Amino acid sequence: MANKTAANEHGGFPWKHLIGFVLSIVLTLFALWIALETDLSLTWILIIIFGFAFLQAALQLLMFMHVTENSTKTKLTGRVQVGNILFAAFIAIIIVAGSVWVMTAGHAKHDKHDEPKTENHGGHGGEEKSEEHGSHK
Amino acid sequence: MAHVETHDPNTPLEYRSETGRLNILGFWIFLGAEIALFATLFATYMVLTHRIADGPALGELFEVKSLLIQTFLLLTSSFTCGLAVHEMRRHNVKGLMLWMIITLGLGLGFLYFEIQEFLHFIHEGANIGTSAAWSGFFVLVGTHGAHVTFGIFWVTMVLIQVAKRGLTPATSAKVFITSLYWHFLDVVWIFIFTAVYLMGMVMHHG
Amino acid sequence: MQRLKPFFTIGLVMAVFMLSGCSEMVVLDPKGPVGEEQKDLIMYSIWFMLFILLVVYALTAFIVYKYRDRKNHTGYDPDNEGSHLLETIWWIIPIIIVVALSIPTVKTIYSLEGPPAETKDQKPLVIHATSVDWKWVFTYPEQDIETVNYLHIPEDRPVLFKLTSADSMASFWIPQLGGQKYAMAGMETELYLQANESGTYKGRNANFTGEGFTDHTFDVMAMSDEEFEKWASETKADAPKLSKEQYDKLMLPGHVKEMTFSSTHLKFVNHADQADYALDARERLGYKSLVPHSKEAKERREEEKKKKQEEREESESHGDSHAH
Amino acid sequence: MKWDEFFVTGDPLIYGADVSIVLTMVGILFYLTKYKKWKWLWTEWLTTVDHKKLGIMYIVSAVLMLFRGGVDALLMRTQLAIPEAKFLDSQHYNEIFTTHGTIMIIFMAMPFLIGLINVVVPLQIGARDVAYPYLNAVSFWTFFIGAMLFNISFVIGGSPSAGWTSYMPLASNELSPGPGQNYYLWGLQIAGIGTLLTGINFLVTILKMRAPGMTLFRMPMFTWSSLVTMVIIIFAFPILTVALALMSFDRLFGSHFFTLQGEGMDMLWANLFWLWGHPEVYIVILPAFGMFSEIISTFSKKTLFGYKAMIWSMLLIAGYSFMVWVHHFFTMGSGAAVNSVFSITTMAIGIPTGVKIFNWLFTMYRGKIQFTTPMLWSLGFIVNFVIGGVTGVMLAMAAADYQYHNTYFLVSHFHYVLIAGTVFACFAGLIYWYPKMFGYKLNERIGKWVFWLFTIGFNVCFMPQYFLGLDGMPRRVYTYSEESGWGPLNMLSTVGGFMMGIAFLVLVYNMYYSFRFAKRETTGDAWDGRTLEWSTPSAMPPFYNFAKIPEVTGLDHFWRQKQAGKVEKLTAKDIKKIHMPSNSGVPFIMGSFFFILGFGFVFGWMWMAILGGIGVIGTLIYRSFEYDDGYYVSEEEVIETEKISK
Repeated sequence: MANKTAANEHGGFPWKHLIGFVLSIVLTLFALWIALETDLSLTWILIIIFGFAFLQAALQLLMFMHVTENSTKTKLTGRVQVGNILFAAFIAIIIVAGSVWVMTAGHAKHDKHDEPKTENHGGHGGEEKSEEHGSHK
Repeated sequence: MAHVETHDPNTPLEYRSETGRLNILGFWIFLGAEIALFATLFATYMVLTHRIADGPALGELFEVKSLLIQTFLLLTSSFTCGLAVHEMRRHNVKGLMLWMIITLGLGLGFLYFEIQEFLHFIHEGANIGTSAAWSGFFVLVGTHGAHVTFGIFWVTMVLIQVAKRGLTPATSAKVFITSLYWHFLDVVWIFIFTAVYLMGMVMHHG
Repeated sequence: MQRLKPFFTIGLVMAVFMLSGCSEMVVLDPKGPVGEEQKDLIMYSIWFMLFILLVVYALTAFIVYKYRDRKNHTGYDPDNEGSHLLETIWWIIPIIIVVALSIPTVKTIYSLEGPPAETKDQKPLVIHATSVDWKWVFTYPEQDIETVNYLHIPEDRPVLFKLTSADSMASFWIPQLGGQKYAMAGMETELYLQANESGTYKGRNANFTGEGFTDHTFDVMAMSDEEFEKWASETKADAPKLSKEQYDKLMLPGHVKEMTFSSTHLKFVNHADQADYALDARERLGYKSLVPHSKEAKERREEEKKKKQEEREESESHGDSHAH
Repeated sequence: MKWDEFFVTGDPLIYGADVSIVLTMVGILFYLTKYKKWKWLWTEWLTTVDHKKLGIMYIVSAVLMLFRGGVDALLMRTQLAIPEAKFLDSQHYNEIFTTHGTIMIIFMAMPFLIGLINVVVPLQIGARDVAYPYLNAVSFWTFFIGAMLFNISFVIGGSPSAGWTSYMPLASNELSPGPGQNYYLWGLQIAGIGTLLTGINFLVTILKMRAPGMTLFRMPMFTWSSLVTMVIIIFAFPILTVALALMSFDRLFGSHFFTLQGEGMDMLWANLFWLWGHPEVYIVILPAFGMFSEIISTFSKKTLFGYKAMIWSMLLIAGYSFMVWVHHFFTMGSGAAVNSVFSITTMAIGIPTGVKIFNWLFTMYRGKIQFTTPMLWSLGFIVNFVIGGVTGVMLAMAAADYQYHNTYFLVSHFHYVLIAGTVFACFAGLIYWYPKMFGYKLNERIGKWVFWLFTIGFNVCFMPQYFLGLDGMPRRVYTYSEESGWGPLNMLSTVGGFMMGIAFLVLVYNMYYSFRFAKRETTGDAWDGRTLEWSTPSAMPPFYNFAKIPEVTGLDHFWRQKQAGKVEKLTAKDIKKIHMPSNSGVPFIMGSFFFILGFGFVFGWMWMAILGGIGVIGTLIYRSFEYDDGYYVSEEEVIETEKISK
């Protein structure tokens, strides 16, 4: 099992690279088409384009970077490399999704930036009584 | 520090020295840290993306043409970089050099168009100090661009070493590590492509 | 064991301290339903925690005493390396405790988001509390009045505080009425509090905001509904209007005395919409922020100190100025 | 920039510090010159890549920082001892608590632990060095330079005063102008690079450099805890790097991430800071757990109870550590759903931690407990840390936290965790491995005095603070009024603080005393230990650690060998030549360039920053072109060192 992927790379035509390359171009264009040319709902567009992004990232890792490649007799190294990337992806999702959730949830109804800026709290009382009062003192 | 040399002819050169093996594994771990780094930048960008103050909206200024040019340049450079390593594993120094130089060229091209785009945005009144959203954009995309710049210098340094010393376990490990770095930049770009540009345009038009 | 004795003695002394001190500590002496609810949760958790401490300490004392290295030592078993039964037990017990603590916690969290249950059907009094370095501006939009550094609230009626800040992140806290919440520029957070007893309570900013943080405090006076209405209408009639110039001056970092106005700042600005208002105001007034160790900054600090001293002397000679 | 803004003036305390710094420098220079120690300093220490020496340098720096941070603490306690005290003014107090917090976490706790990890882990796994010895030196020098950059702030330019959490917009240009906050940003940034590199270095070391036979589940618990810590470092520190960089951009280049203008979001700083900050807490506590596991097992003469449960609980804690950060700002108004989720995840961390406590207790069960000083510290840890743990659960209950937040209740809680956990572990580990580092034990009798003085002082200092918190005393106030009624408990707390200060001095005296009078160890096994670091024949391992790499057959291999009476004797035919990495002065030089870079940024002198940056890149390029494969230690030299007769 050791060095298997590495050994296969030695001769011949780089099929893996070519397939990876073609797929990545197809995925890119397809994501662009989904995003700009279709009438899907925003949620679906986001799900699909991010799905493609993760797929493409996986392609790069497997086809170009040989993430599973073992260098020693034990399989530990390959596992460490894959585990490391998976854990990193997990942390990345926590950081991004967590931050967005925490920074918007609950705040959403209070965050003035997301509201139209026409009036401020006119409903509560008589502060719209005009500016003149301000200049009295 | 154990110093075990492996002489199995099936083992690629870069894995033959203990130092090479350790460095490659260490670099993979470093890429894990880089993922956390970019994730933080993405989180920042995503949180701030609507906070445009008096400046233009992000999606308003994005252009498909410039985006596609940059994306294809970088995607292709990742492919050619893979071919370079493929050639290295066939002990073809010339092929390695050729494909790597093409990679560098594509990388420079990417940088050229990215800088053009930045200048365009600045011309349109969007710079790092325009609003929180643009700060997030410039620092996220700029950090990626800085990585590409660093990568170009780094690959050049390593190629000089290959030219001077030929392919040895030491130099080939360096080439392999720079290739990992280069592919990784492409991975990051995929997410910038999706989360910044596509999302920005969808949000703006849709 | 002998060696550990002083240790346990100290623990005991501390525990006595704690039990005797309970009734006097402000957080455990709430004057309204919100603080009451939090106190109940705190006491519930304290009993749990004391029980855990007791178990761990008893077990520690027993094991350390029994298996100390001595002559005639018995029961030594160097290869005793685990027990599935025991380990399962102490995985499960903490889980049960966490569940037992989570349920009331989550319930209280949700309940604190709204007005207290007992006065749910009353219309809450809305007060905007705005923090500016280092003072509090309170706005009563319905009464159309504004106070600085003190609050009047009716008792037995929920008060909805809308919190925001003109500059640094502050935390609005009246310990005897309930827990705190942050007040942040460009943002509006909401906090329900209620007083069930009339009296004067201490309120303050609990989140560090720089040099004047320590004195970033205010007084809360809870009174009957009639008294409150009377105060509000008198204030509306007698107090001066708040001008923009005067409000801008409030934006300068520093302390001010208590103030009262018969109009509100909401007609110039709501800091929840306009986070940079205070900075602009400072610029308009030519205020410069100084490097803390520069000569100018030291001079400014000296002046502040002198001013504060003078004010203190003045208030001492005029008696207490709590005559609102 | 005017001179009165460059040199901090006008305060007798600062003048005193100026004088003592100059005198110390002159004294050191004089000593080095007079005794011709310059070459020794350069070849033995400044250029070393030996993990043991780097570890010792980490620990020495950490003890110095403990002194600095401790003085800060005592200044604060003095000011707070009585109501309305005039000892420090507000600005000065703010600077002191900011530097106290930052130094204790970043420049004391972490380097102390990393120092011990440096010394011990390669020995515990039977390795001759770490995976990247050169990088290890870079790590040390970037940490050291970061620490020095941060520390000079109080005499040049003024210290940061926005708290160690540096919440925006308080820490922005408008509200905290001047170099102070920049020192915070760049000191941490530069030291952070070193920490990240350490993380990668030791992760690879532990995964790839273990002696044959030492599978993952045969690793000593301290090594395991280091492994888990490194994983947390690798994923947490980049977050800090970014957060600091963004704030630097806000301050230097006018971006609007966390500012009041441009719709920046101050909450986001808190969010990013704690996304790093919470894992950071576990970075400084997990190695402590590992040390206590080793020490309790050694002095109970018993295998660790529930070895696998210990490991799984650590892995669980590592995973959880990234999922609880919001409990640092429950009061930010993120809504009931967010607060509930993070309340529960936070409390859930208590589960694996509780499991560990019981496992330690049952390691002593049926043991033969010896009350050595390291063991006393470990017992003290269990008793005191539990208090910090249960109050932590109380703080995790968001609805109640609204009342504890920003008060002395919180202050007391995290000191119970960080002192009873981390600091106790640092002392325990230092004493335990002292003979490995210096060849003799610290005096046990004085050591016990230190323990009792410190532990009692610690409780006297911090227990009252729980009650102060419940009585509404907020943290970070520089004084309080007479009528608040906080006077007596504060006075008590101050007394406790000074007891801890005295205990520290006695500890330092103990180092001196033991250096002069302690009996030198003749074997490598000072405490009848269980793990490989005790198996070296000489008290202090030679620079190559093991003449022959041991082969491991199980957990506590060395202990089992001793029990079976089968400790292998080294013979001349076991000896082969040993490959070792060469020393290098480049890391030190790189560190110096980092200093120039950081100093330039602190004062906004771009030419200087660019100069430093070019220097750093120059050293990187130099290193890239340098093909140094190290050197071989000849068999003769090894035989000579090991004193084996042929």
